[in-house]
Amino acid sequence: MMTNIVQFAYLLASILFIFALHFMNHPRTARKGVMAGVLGMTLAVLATWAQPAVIHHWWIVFAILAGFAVGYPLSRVPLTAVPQRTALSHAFGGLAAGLVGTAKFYLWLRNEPEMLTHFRMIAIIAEIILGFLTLTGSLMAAGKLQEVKWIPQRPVTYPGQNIVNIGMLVVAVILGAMLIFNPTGAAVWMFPVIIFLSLLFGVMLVIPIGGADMPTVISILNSYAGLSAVAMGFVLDNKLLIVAGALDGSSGLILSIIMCKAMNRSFTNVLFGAFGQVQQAKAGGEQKVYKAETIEGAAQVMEQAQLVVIVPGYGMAVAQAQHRTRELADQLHKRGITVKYAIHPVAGRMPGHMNVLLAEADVPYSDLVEMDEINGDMPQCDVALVIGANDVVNPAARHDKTSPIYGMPIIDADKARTVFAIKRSKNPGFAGIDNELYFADKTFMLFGDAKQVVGDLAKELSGGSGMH
Amino acid sequence: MMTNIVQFAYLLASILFIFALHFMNHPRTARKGVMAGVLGMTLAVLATWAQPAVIHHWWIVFAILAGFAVGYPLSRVPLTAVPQRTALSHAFGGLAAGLVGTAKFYLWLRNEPEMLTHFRMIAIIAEIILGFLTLTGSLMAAGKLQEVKWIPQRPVTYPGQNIVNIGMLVVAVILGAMLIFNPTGAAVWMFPVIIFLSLLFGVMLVIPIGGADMPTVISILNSYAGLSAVAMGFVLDNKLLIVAGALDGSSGLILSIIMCKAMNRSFTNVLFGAFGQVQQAKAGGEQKVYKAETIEGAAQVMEQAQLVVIVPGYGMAVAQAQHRTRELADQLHKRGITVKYAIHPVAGRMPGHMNVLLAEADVPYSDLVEMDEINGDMPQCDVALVIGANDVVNPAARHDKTSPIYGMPIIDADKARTVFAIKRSKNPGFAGIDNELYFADKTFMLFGDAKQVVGDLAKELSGGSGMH
Amino acid sequence: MARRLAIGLAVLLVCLPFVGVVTHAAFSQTPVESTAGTTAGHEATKVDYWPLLFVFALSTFIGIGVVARVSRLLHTPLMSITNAISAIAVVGSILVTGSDFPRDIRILGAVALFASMTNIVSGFLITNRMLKLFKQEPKEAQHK
Amino acid sequence: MARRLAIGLAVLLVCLPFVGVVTHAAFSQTPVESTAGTTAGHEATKVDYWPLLFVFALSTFIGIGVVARVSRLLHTPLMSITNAISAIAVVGSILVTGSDFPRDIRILGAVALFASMTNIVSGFLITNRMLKLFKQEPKEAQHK
Ligand SMILES: NC(=O)c1ccc[n+]([C@@H]2O[C@H](COP(=O)([O-])OP(=O)(O)OC[C@H]3O[C@@H](n4cnc5c(N)ncnc54)[C@H](OP(=O)(O)O)[C@@H]3O)[C@@H](O)[C@H]2O)c1
Ligand SMILES: NC(=O)c1ccc[n+]([C@@H]2O[C@H](COP(=O)([O-])OP(=O)(O)OC[C@H]3O[C@@H](n4cnc5c(N)ncnc54)[C@H](OP(=O)(O)O)[C@@H]3O)[C@@H](O)[C@H]2O)c1
Repeated sequence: MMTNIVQFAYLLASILFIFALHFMNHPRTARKGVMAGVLGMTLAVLATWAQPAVIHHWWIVFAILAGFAVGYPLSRVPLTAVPQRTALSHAFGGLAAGLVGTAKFYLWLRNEPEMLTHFRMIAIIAEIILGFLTLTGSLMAAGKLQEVKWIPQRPVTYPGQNIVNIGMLVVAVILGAMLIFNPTGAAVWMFPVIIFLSLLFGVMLVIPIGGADMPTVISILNSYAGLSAVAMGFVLDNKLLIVAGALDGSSGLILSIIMCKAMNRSFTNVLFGAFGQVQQAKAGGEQKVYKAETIEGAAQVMEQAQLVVIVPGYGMAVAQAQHRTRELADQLHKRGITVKYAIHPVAGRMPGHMNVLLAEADVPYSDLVEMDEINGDMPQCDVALVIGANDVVNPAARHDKTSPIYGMPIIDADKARTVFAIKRSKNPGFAGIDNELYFADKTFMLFGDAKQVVGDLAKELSGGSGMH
Repeated sequence: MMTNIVQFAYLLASILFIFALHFMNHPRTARKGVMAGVLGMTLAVLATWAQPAVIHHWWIVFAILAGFAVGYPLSRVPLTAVPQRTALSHAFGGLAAGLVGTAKFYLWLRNEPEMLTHFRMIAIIAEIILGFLTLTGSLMAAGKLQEVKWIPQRPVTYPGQNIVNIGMLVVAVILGAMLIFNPTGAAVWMFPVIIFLSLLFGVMLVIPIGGADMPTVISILNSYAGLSAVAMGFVLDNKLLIVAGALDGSSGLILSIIMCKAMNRSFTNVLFGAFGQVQQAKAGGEQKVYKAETIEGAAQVMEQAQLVVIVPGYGMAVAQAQHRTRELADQLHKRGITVKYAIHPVAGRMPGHMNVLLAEADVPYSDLVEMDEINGDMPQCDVALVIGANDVVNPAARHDKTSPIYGMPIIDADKARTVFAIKRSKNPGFAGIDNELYFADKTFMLFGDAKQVVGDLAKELSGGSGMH
Repeated sequence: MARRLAIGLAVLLVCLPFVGVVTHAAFSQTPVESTAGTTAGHEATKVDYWPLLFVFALSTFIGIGVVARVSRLLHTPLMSITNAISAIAVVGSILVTGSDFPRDIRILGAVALFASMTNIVSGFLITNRMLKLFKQEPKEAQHK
Repeated sequence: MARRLAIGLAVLLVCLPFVGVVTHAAFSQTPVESTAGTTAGHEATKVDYWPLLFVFALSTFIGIGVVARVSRLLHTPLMSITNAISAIAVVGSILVTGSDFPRDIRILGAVALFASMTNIVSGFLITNRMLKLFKQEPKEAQHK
């Protein structure tokens, strides 16, 4: 009876989770998706809790309250910190999976070793390896995104690195394999070793990867977290865990594929490419000259325009300039100028990053145009205003075979009649390469912090009456 | 060991079936789909056959050979007979499911009655009811589509029909319910009764439905056949059966929904609407006059056209006029006239009917335009050539609230500058209603068999040099 | 709306078995024990039907998702290929026909096997035959 | 291509457990007997893992199908909602924390439960918060 009700609840929960993701296919229905997810999760928790086997209710209550206590603040972080938060919660996910796996293993080892069948052992090993490497890997990723002092942004590499890393994983897996075939024997000491190796591997895997590749890493870790949930499902013979885990796993996989496509790079290159080291060769190209422009000058040109395309990038996120950008657009609208936002799939530091920021600034999502669509209109575009974007508008991607970003689809800002580019310095973007767009005849630089510069532009257009 | 290999094969087969349907999303990949399907089916058969429990190999060999012997000819039927063939094979499918269910029931009843758990009984009852009603229902459908003498095309209705039909099903289900709770008791006699009722219900369900509604009925029966396979899966605890059955079930469901939408009718109306009875009221509308036109005249008008849209319908299928139609189009092409084919989702007698026929006549599928697309161009269309289509071009659907097809989206042939309509007589289409399009000023009738008329047109255009 | 009611009833009745399975499942007093049951050969008395219900639910979702994206051009071939696929009943038929069961049972099985085999053969062959017909002119082929 | 090789290896190694499950499954000598196993409470020694593998395969298909159709606009919220959903590990955690197990085991469970709960709460809340931001101007609203 009980079993059946529980199973029934789990079935419903699985279906609700599927709908949760399904509803995300349009902003209009997306919030229904959250409802479905919450409902499913509540069902799952209650059904599990209701099982007769569960008797220590206080423990559960306290753990849950603690979860709320930490979870709520984590949900209030500024939107610019969303990437870090996501990484952090993958770490939590990995931790949970790893711990449950460990607990189950020792529990069975002590009380009912006959439970440790080959199948369950395989599942447990998978669960802990994936779980713990996700834990440390995600923590590193979060650190790099948060730009914590003692975690280097730029890739840290040393000769034979890949060999060492792979080596570690190999050892872990071999030990695991040995454990599988006699879990209860003398080899039990291997279990903690495997855990340790997985933790270490997580760190080592992420260290050599540049800060701006973190989004890809995060989604890969996302699918690992999913897979570890699946493994837990195998361990506990629980179908709901398998369904939810698989959904999570595939979503992480697909997002990372989308990103790699948008950067025209392979998983290999992301994971082992040590991408984003400062290119020494290029650093010496200082003969090229930037043409700076004044706020007034830029404002005048814009007033004359009919179509202005704003190309936001990571810089807008860093500077939190999205609201000022919206104000600027309003000023232009007032003058009957059409303003569109060109959104590159990997602009910023996570997929959809720009969309969320601009949505926060009340830009209607119908004005957010995807790269492929907008590129068609760029030739008709009078002014392209590049706000803290760099790699995603670097024409080198189109023709310079030697460039590390060669082949990455870009927004054709260089096709516009005039280009204004806002950045603070002459430093390169995350790819660590110069951007010839900035040296083009039609391009004029507006040096300074994006928020400041955009604000001034808006003010200038509103005839000095804009707030700041 | 064996079990595991078998299960593994079943898993692969399930995945292959999913891909089989997935590949159907584009003509380019579709044939891969067939390959996947065949592969999956072969795997399933071999894996099952390989099981130690299977010992009477000759029986299997003979049955399979017999299957080939009948199946092969069935796959060579002319494409116009495809609807019947589909219906027929649903009948086979239902039969198989029903028989296996019956066999399992009696087997367990005799040898291991403890196997007849509530769960399995529910599944068995579902399997036989669905299986056997699919059998007779599909046979009736096939008969109506084949226009067999002694099966009335037009709906056969009598007062209280629906009540009687539903009644029968209710009784069957009630008996089933009773059996479920003591399968082995005195009530065993009910089992054959349930079979009988299901068979009867199948017939009764289809009798009151008009010939041209058969496609919808077929797809509904299609999903029943799928569901009965699912039920069999529950009985045999076989996941592959469940997956394949579910795929089949959902496909049938979706197709019938698409059709009902395209006819703007509800399942209710299709199943119980006794649609397509000759409307006495309208029959008296003889004052309206048809304007007939000669082949020569029509040919001349067409020569002047720039855009000719051909609207094929059931008539083209009946007359097998697709090849002549293609010839006609070729003649027009020669003169630099653009020819498009306007395909209504429910033109003909099954979904996609026209596409297959025209593809058979080597019309590239890029010329087959869906209703919604083509309607935009109709105003620019000089000549709309309606070949044996009627309801799907009946403007009444747009404005005449009283018309049985009111609200059904149609191809706006009446928006073209000139309309030529080919049909044999003044008889109505399947909906049994007059078509005001034929009486419009811009419309000229070309009476005669479609094949004949179209052929003559082609010949006329080719300057009498066309083959026939 | 007498009709609506009628159809409603009909649909409900057809789904009933499945509703039945679930509700029964959810409220049966009998604790569920399960079984390998994976070969029809040796089945224990009880089967843990929950995995089966999961599989059913999930594959229905897949089916709907996949079929909804099938090209309109190919709805006729779609019908015939699902036709062939639903002949998967062949699995059950083989087990009934081939196992060491009383003759009369096996005859039922043989007929079922014959019927399903017919569907498999004709279903796949005719689908393939129809699909062969769909061509695309070279020029179109480029800008695809 | 030393790198290709490296990654190939890495991927393989990560998938290995799953490969392992299947191959082991396919070739283990032990006849499979199964179990209710549906409550972690009383599990029999052996579990019939095939249903689980089916469920895994099917839901992966669903996942890929569904996620591939998520609007590009919403990729950030997507990440955070899958985040919350993957916190389903909460189920396992509750069972470990709440059951009558030795204290040390249950402490592990409690930590896991805390971690998953954090994800659930923050994941759903922040997703909702982000989605609230996406607005559509009335004029656009019409021709949608
Ligand atoms: N979004 C994703 O999912 C994702 C995933 C993986 C990788 N990536 C990578 O991330 C990069 C994103 O490209 P992107 O063009 O958006 O960013 P970017 O290439 O990293 O360039 C950011 C630019 O913004 C400027 N900037 C930084 N802070 C600023 C501030 N406060 N005010 C004004 N300007 C500021 C920087 O120049 P200054 O320092 O001179 O100001 C820099 O040129 C791509 O290379 C992409 O491959 C993204
Ligand atoms: N396709 C589907 O999946 C599907 C499903 C359910 C229902 N239906 C229904 O089927 C109907 C299909 O519409 P439709 O316009 O294609 O067909 P229709 O409305 O049935 O009309 C067919 C027309 O073709 C003419 N015709 C018949 N044989 C002919 C021949 N040998 N030569 C020339 N003309 C011939 C008939 O007139 P004469 O007798 O005077 O020649 C008739 O007017 C729709 O009402 C639709 O709702 C279709």
